[in-house]
Amino acid sequence: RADATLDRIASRHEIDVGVMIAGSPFGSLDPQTQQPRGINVDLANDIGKKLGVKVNLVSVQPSTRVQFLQQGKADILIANMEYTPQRAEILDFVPTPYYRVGGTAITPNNSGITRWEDLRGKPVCISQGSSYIRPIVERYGAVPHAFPGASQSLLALRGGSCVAAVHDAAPLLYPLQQHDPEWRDYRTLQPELIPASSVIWVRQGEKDTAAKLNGIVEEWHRSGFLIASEAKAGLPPSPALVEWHANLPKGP
Amino acid sequence: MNRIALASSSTLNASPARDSHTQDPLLTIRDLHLSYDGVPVLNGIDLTVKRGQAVSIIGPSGSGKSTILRCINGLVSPQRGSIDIASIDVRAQQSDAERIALRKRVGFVFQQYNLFPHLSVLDNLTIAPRRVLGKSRAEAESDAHALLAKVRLADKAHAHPGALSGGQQQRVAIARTLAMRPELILFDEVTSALDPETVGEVLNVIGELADEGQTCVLVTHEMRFAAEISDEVFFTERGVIVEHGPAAQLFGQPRHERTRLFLQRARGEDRSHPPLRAV
Amino acid sequence: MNRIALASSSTLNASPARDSHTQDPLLTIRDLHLSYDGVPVLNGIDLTVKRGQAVSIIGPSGSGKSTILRCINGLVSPQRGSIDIASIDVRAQQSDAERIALRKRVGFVFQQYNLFPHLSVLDNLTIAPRRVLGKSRAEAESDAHALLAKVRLADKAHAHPGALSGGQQQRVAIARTLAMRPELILFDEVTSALDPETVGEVLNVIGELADEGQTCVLVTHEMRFAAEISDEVFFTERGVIVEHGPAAQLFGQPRHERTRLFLQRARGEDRSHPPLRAV
Amino acid sequence: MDASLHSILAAAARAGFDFRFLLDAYERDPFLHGIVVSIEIIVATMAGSAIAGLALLVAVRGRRVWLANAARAFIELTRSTPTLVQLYCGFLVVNMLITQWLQMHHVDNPFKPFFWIVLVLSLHQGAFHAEALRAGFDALPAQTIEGAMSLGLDRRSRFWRIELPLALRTALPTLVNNAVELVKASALASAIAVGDITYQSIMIWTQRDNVLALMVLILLFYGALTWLVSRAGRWLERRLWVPGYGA
Amino acid sequence: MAHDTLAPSSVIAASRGRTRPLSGFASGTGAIVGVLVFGALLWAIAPESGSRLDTLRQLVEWAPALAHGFSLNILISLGAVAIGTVAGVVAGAIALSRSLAGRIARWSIQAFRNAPWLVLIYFTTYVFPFEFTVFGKTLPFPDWLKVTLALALPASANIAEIFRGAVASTPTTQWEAAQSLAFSRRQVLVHIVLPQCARRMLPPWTNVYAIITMGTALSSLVGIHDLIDTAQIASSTVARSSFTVLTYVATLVVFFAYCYPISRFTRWLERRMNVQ
Ligand SMILES: Nc1ncnc2c1ncn2[C@@H]1O[C@H](COP(=O)(O)OP(=O)(O)OP(=O)(O)O)[C@@H](O)[C@H]1O
Ligand SMILES: Nc1ncnc2c1ncn2[C@@H]1O[C@H](COP(=O)(O)OP(=O)(O)OP(=O)(O)O)[C@@H](O)[C@H]1O
Ligand SMILES: [Mg+2]
Ligand SMILES: [Mg+2]
Repeated sequence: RADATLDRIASRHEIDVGVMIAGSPFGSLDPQTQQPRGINVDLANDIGKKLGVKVNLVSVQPSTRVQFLQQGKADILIANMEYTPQRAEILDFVPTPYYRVGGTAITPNNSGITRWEDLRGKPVCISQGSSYIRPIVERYGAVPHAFPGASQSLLALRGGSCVAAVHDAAPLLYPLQQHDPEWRDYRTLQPELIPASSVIWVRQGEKDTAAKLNGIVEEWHRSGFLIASEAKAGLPPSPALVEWHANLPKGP
Repeated sequence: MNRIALASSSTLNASPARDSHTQDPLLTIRDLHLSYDGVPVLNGIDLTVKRGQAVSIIGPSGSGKSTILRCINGLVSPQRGSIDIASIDVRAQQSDAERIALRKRVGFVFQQYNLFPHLSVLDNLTIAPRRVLGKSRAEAESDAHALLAKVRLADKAHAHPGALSGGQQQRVAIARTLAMRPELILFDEVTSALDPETVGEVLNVIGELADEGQTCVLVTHEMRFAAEISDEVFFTERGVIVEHGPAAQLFGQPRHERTRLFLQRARGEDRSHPPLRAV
Repeated sequence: MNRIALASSSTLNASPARDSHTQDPLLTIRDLHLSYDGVPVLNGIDLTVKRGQAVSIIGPSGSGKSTILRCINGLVSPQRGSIDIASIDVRAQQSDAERIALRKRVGFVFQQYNLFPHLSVLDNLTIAPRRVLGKSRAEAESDAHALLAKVRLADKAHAHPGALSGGQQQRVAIARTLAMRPELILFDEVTSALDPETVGEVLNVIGELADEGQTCVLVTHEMRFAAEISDEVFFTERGVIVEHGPAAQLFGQPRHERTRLFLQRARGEDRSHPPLRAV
Repeated sequence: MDASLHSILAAAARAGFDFRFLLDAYERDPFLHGIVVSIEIIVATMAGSAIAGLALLVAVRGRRVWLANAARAFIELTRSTPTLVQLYCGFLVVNMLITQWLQMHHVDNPFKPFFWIVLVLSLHQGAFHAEALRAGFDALPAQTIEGAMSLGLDRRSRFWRIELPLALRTALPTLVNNAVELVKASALASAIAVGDITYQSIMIWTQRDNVLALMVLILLFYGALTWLVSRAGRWLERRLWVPGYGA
Repeated sequence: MAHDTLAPSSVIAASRGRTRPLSGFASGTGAIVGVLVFGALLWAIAPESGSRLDTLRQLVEWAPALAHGFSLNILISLGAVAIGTVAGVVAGAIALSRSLAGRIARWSIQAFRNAPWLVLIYFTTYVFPFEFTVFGKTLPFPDWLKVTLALALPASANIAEIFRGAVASTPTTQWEAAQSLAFSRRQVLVHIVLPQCARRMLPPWTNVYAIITMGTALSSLVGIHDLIDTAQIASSTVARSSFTVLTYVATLVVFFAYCYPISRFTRWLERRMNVQ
């Protein structure tokens, strides 16, 4: 017995995977071929391979991804979407996470901001629909300025519209701060904000799909596929992946 | 150019019955009342035109002359009274189809020509015969060429209206109306948009038509022309016919003070300046 | 209405020196040439107007009459020849300030009235005196009221031009020009946009001005009026003055064949139709 | 009272229109503030675009050729590129460069996103206003201008007393239309995180997924504003109407 | 009602006489030079962490992706205007009638004219299904098509207005003249009014096209990989300020290079129509 999503995948021999293509190592475009590339895309393709079906990539935005999944435009989401209890109320997910991210704030060295608490009352650049909006507002009293995407948000930070920008730490801000000479004079805040596990999301009630995918994700951890993908995308090795490779994660 | 001479050289409709006043009326208007948004414009018009007659309506600006013509053609609907054209009650013709049937019998020539600017002269003349009367292109075109010759514009068939002078455009408009072979033609101040030197061209054409026995109703400011061409002249003021009668009588011995005054004014400087001839 | 009677009742500028031809010329045009985009329009115009004279220019449409007036006022720049107004060389006035100085002395009344539609009649009359001559509002307004009375429109001071009839608008335009107290007024076919019944109103006003000794140049199609009012008449054709002379001579015994033909045509139906008087 | 409101909102939510955010001050207050911000943007831009339009017009019709050419080129550029791109170029690019330049002199950048949205929209709509006015000027009857010239009025008086009032009347329908466009374009503010009504709505619907409900509110809001603007335009048309001019 | 829709010659003379004869070529060149100089200036003062040559090379590398993005803009704009024209003329014709349908048409034309495009785009993206089934066949309803429809709505409303305006600006005397020749209402519309309207509608129509093309920039906000979205992805991927400046300026130039000739062409059409 399979649930609706699996039936659908099986009957069409296709799976529609929502991926976020925003120009990060997780999702970007190949300038030569104009095809999507990045970790999200690698994972989606591997799922297709393992299920033996064709993969259709559906490009999603933070502001559209939940709609698209619920509508059925995407069967699953591999879109930098961390587990939160609120999301778990409206969607189902694959219990084994494939990545672990927390937010961090990137801020100029001379901004005088060294702790999250320093953001109180200060403008902070962020993406529309980001899960970090609520914590920075409710915990730290920051004033969010939400842009359509991370690229506008970071440009706005450099334009002085905010004192800091809050985005995913490991996949986005750490590499920027470490490797990019333009961001040399910026620092990031610790500890990470609501570190949470990135999971693959499915529509509510699609337990069988989740179970099936769970096997694939576990296999990714065992085989070291995720660590390889991360390295291929040029990301620094994340401790969580190494740990999970040693013993499978317990779930978010 | 002498109009009479031209007219006699015409061959269509020989021996018109212009002065046989015994014929049946083609157009009868009785007690016509009309107001625009409550403003009365026509206040009881009575007017009869017999087949073959040429009738003029004169009167001051705003007295309702154009409105009478527009009622006859069904372009506006009067509130009271009757209009009969060849025993058809115009006011009863309410449907589109009935009005179209009526308009096939009644032509209208406007002060501003109103040619279709996007069509050549020839197409202006043939579009209605082809679309409305269902004539073939060949038939409509040979007809049109004959009419263009008649109004002395044979060489302008392929010009666009915008390329013609006012007088030429007005003659095309007359030919366009004639192409429908209407029983009755209404002319509304067809020369008042023309410059003085070209008025003659157009008046000559209309004069010829009248001589050939075409029934027509003319609204005009050209008193001399009206006097010469008309079997009967109606003088309107404030939506009523103040006076009517044969041209000679109305222009020669107007009965009403108001008519006298209007004719005097229309002659204009004749009274206050010495006549030009005498200079 | 008798123009002469009205004129004699006027009080401004008594005893005009209209027929003293010994006075110095106010306007002298010599060998004026002008072409628009290479198309020659004026081909050597010579014309003199003495102070206090009323001069008419007649001629067929397109012969350059309006263009002459526009040159005099500096609205267009001729390519050759000279124009002198009271010994000022018009063509040398190239700067804005110089042209404005010139235009204070020369008024222009247009065929299409050219009133300012967004200003009341009173403001139309006062705007130039206030902005150009620097008069106070009170002074300009009292002046304007006097002029409106003169053109018999005292009650229309607060109307907008669009609400007036053509004849009334034209009289406002004349008053507007008079408000600048110009030495010379140019009238360009001021009655040809008017309907026949209102032409008289405007001609009466101009006649009065001429009788009062206002120097004016008139372009007109009203031959009778030109004949009566003018000290001298110029006939233009294709940008040259074909003939000129006192009104009686030019209208009575035109010397040139072309003038004769034009006058004949202008009289129009007089020839092909029996004269109206005889009806 | 409160209970009935709750039950109405719950019913609406079941029908697919989830307005429950109105009960949560954390979301309701920013939304209401967004309405205020939208109106602020619109009012500021209307004033700004009027000034920009007039300035461009004067430059285009002025006697300095290089200025006229520059103004023309600016108008062409603004009219032929998307407002969103202009906004990004202004706010993301120019603003960033200004900030970096100011930082070298240890000065804070005083220009906020609100300033940029008002500036970009003002210049954009100003270019359209200038075009509308220019068309109005071109449609002025030559005779009216000659009438003014023949009375000896100088350039300045002609411009301010005769030509502008008349051109304004001709251009008014287009200007009002531009103002309606401006109201609509103000929604772009959300793209640079100015907290207008669209921005606040996006913030809410990315959390609550009640897009339909918010769309209805947004459409009502803009509908009401554009209706107001066109009413005001019609009132102005009536006020400026003079007999014999225009329909 | 103004009957003289064809500008009287005096008006043309006026514009000829008083506005400086700035040839289209001159101002166009001015605008192009302006864009390039402005762009070069921005780029010159933009901080550069690598070599500028390298930045240029990156742009060249991304050029095919950007071009692909822009082809989406063009596709969407063409689709929107094609749909909008058909729908607009139909709606405009219905709106002319006094019936209830006419009132509804007029009402919806106003509604779509007054709705912000951004909102319409979000609306169609979220509310329309991603696929639909006709006769048992499932057809996808891709995002770009939704955006096309979203832009077709205001396009059709604008074109309906243009159509209504063109019909209204056909002198009533043309209707009367045709009616007096015994034409039916439909015949007047088809043979007399429409041919005159089509000519009059052409310039504003090309204008709508240019405006819609610029409106396609908004599709980036719902994740269509159009020119602007691609530019954003490129600038995040390359992550260099000077490259960001360069891509945004390039975006500006591309739109300008496409829309400006259209607006010149519109101007030219307008002049031609006026002269005749
Ligand atoms: N469509 C209309 N709506 C309202 N009033 C109108 C309309 N058409 C004409 N009128 C008014 O009806 C009156 C008579 O107009 P009509 O055109 O019949 O006069 P006319 O005798 O032909 O005058 P003219 O010699 O100036 O053409 C005028 O006062 C006019 O203002
Ligand atoms: N601005 C212009 N550009 C080009 N040609 C012009 C211009 N103004 C007038 N013309 C031409 O100059 C010639 C003379 O025109 P003008 O207006 O002086 O004639 P007119 O004698 O006043 O005629 P009318 O009696 O018709 O007013 C005409 O052929 C006209 O077409
Ligand atoms: Mg009439
Ligand atoms: Mg003239």
